[in-house]
Amino acid sequence: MHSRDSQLNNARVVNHTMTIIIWSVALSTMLLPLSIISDVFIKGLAHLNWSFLTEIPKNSGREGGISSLFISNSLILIVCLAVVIPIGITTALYLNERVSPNDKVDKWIQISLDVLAGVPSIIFGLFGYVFFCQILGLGFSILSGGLSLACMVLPLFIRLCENNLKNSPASYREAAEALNISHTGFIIKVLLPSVAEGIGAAVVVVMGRALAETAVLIFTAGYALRYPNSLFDSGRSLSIHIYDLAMNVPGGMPAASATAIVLFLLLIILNALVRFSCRRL
Amino acid sequence: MYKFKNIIIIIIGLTFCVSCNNNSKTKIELTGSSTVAPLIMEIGRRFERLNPHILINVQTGGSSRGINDIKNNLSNIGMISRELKDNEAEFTEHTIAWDGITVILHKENNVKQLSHQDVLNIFTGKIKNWQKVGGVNKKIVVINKAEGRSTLELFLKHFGMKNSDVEADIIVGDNQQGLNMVAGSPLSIGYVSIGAAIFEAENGMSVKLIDIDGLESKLSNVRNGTFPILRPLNLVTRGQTSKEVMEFINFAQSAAVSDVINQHYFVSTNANK
Amino acid sequence: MRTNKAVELMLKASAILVVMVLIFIFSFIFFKSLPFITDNQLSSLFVDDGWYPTTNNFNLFPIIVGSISIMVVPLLLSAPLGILLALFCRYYAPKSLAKVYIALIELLSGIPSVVYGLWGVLVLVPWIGQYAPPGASLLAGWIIIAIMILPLMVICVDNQLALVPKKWLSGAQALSITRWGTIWKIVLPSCISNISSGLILQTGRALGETMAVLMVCGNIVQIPTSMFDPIRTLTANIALEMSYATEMHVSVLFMSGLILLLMTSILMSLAYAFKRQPVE
Amino acid sequence: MDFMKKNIKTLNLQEKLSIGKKAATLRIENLSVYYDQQLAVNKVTLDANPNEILALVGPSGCGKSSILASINRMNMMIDDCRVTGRILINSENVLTDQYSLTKLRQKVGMVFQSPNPFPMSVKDNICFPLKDHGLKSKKDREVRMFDVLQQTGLWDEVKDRLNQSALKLSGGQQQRLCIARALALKPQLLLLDEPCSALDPKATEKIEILLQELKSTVTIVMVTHNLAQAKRIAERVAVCWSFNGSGRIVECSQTDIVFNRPASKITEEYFSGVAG
Repeated sequence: MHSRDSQLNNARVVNHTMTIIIWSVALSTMLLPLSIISDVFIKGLAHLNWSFLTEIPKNSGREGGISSLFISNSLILIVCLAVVIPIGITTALYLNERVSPNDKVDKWIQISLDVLAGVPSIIFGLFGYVFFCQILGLGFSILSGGLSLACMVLPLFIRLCENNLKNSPASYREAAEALNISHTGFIIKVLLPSVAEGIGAAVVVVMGRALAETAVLIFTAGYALRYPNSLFDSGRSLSIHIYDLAMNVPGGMPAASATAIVLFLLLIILNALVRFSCRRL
Repeated sequence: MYKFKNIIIIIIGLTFCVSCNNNSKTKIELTGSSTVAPLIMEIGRRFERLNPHILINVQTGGSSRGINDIKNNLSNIGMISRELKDNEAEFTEHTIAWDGITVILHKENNVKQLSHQDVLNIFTGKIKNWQKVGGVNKKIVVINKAEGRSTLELFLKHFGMKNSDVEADIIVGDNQQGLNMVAGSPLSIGYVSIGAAIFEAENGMSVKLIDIDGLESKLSNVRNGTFPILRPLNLVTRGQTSKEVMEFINFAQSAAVSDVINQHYFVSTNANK
Repeated sequence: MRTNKAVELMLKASAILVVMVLIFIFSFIFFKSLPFITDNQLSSLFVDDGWYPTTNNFNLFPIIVGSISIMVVPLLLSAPLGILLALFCRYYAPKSLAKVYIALIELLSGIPSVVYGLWGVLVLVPWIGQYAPPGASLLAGWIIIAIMILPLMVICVDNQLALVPKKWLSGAQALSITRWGTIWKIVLPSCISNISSGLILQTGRALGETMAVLMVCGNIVQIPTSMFDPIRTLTANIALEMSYATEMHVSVLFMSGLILLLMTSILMSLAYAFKRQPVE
Repeated sequence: MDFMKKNIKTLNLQEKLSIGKKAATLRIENLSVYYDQQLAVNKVTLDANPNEILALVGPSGCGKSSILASINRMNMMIDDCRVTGRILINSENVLTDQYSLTKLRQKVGMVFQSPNPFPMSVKDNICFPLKDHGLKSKKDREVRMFDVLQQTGLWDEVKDRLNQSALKLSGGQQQRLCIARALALKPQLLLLDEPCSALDPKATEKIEILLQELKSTVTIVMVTHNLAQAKRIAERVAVCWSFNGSGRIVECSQTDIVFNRPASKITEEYFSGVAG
């Protein structure tokens, strides 16, 4: 009997120590990234005031605000999402619903999507620079910036949507099959609503990736600081503003940190907004 | 599902109305060196206020991109921080300002000044310890610039070195990254545009400019041309240019913008005349 | 199910559009690097003495070694940490704390790499520089990449843990197996293969990191002998020189893009090898 | 709820009552089912008369669910499944390609083991399939919804929760909703795959009473492993047994014959465990 008891409390001891290890690791590893964020917050907070959000940048960004950048950045994001969401979801449906079951081709599509998701963003910048700016003649504009960004995040979005579609319960498909529901009706009324929350999360991930992107937009969307008055005008995104202030403009650090804080808050708000609206679908 | 649909309709409507009012303003596209871009952006803003019907779009990306974009006529004016090379004869250059290249050290580095030969030996690795040039007994950290940058070319030409001779510990891209790197390592030595260096030194960044052969690194020496390493900041065009483009170039060379040029710690051309 | 031709055509059309974009991008990279491939033999990538593009010596080998070495340690560092943090969120933290923790992790994964790079230059590099100048080094790259891919690792492991059937956990609880016993014996063995495939995919993303690496690694073209040696990765090389490159130099940079693609697909096939269907 | 009252008055009683055409007759002739070359059902012959409940009983793994799934070609969804033999509904063989899947699935409704309502409101769960099948007018759909909910005894329980999500209903209510959803398409044959195995006794009893009422309008084939249930509500019982991996029908006749004077020895042994 003795050995069994000791074996039992041995498991208890291991369990106890593991709990301590996991708790300490979880809290301590968060210290470093949080110290980075707080460092940025301290530097940027002094520079952050209401006028920072309402005025346009002055003296190449050192003073003034970033209001015009909100407009151009959101336009870039809208162009990107307007392309990525419809095409992403329909392609994910094509792959998941095995519309034309040709396994070899589908396998190759999935592999190339994964490889493309790993391609460094600077190559998408150059691709956009040559294809959208030169060949399609869109020049340095919000449109070519948004489209190149779309090419970059599309593979990631398709893979995320596909995983979500796979997790949709099989019982819905069985019921629809038995009731002889049309494939379109099944997709629109049953399949998509059941994975709406997952797709919402995918949209949030893609938006986060698009907002954090610098290399792509440098070559395509350009650097203009003023309000864009059409999609063919060049516009600067928040992350490029941070990059430019930090890398090219002497004395740009406080403004860069303030812009970084605004970008964080934007990420948090967008995250909550999309999650909330998809849950209520 | 219903709410989702009308959100999308609103967004599409918004983008459509924004994209269609492609107004009649003429646009001038400038691309090129990241040193010149901030200056031209400010000049462009002032020019737009005086000529509301013209839009000035400025993009950075480096001197060679400035040249390439004009070749593929993606832009009207190229910005380069160097003279035109001999194989770029098809372009015409218009100098708007002068900039010097100065050697910078960390603020606490007690070395006061260096000779031309000292700098050469440090960068080619012959001198490895600060003690040899009157500093503390520690290893020197050499910061060099990436291939293709005009600052690198001028620096090498002035000191008669080839890039392969330089034994660098860190290689940086833009000026600002060089400044940050020197400010971050007390034993480092690097070289950047004098304008950016003076601005940062005065705004509390722990960097200091060093005099070479007793010649002080300050703007007055750049202005009177005695500063050893000088480079023109050029606007470059190809073939005949439109009226608006010439208007902008003349404006950029005029005295009306010399305050902006001084604000960026460059030396405006008409000050020399 | 009754299929509707128009809708199927639409799905097929968008899939074809995506395939065209894929082909466009792959062929764009390939054609841009063609001048280099046809001009000198590929061996010059490894034979030339040093990387001095303006004088046409294109030895990329030290830079490739730089890219590989920058990726290995963060994988070994962030993978176990990622697993531990994901386990913490799912099995150890109370519900409210877990929600806040995951939200924080998602926020961290959204931070632009410029912010990490800046912190690196202003805080990390000087700190390392005190002990082993020059400061900007492979070690700095490891730390920055580890911090950047940790949130992604946690999210990917968390997704796998979500797939573990609930009935196994309640079964283990019924037999009053300790929490760690359940995790170690039941949860992890069932999804360890998918977790490792996910982790390798995330490392692929670290391979593509440009901005932060450019700022902290020193960008010296050399094969690192110690972790304090500065190195240059393929992505930093492209970012540093692409906008200043002329013809042949441009096509060599695209060649390095092609090499990056090759490395990513090797990682991808490694990840696919581990991937197994989750046990129902 | 007033719009419902308004519609009832305008509808003549007769039209409201006639739920679907005549109940179907089912005849299965030496049906064999192969899963990836593995024989699961071995030459089964079986028939179900109109307006009666046929119970398919037998131990798990004897292929009774495969037989049921072959009737409305549901096992077609499984990749490497092959079916031979004939299944005649109203003396038309449904296993041929000429017999369109649309026609088959309109004639044959199916209810699964665990309730699987769509992730929509209770009302949509019934109206959406009707709309999808082309029943254009909203009023007709609501009338038919009212009919089937009343018929399945759900109307009183859900009439003020029509727009709430169906997933919020109890297990028994969800299963009856699935039955109502199948009935809304006016099938002539209703297949149930162990409908009550996931439900509590009270909900099971409600379903059993409902099935007996439905006999008047539709033929029912039910797979169950609950022998007492088969004894209670089925007119005829088919006993299924597995012989080295493939299922065969051992006996099929009236309930009291099968339970009291079983012809085959296997049935006797299998039922001997039944407490009566």
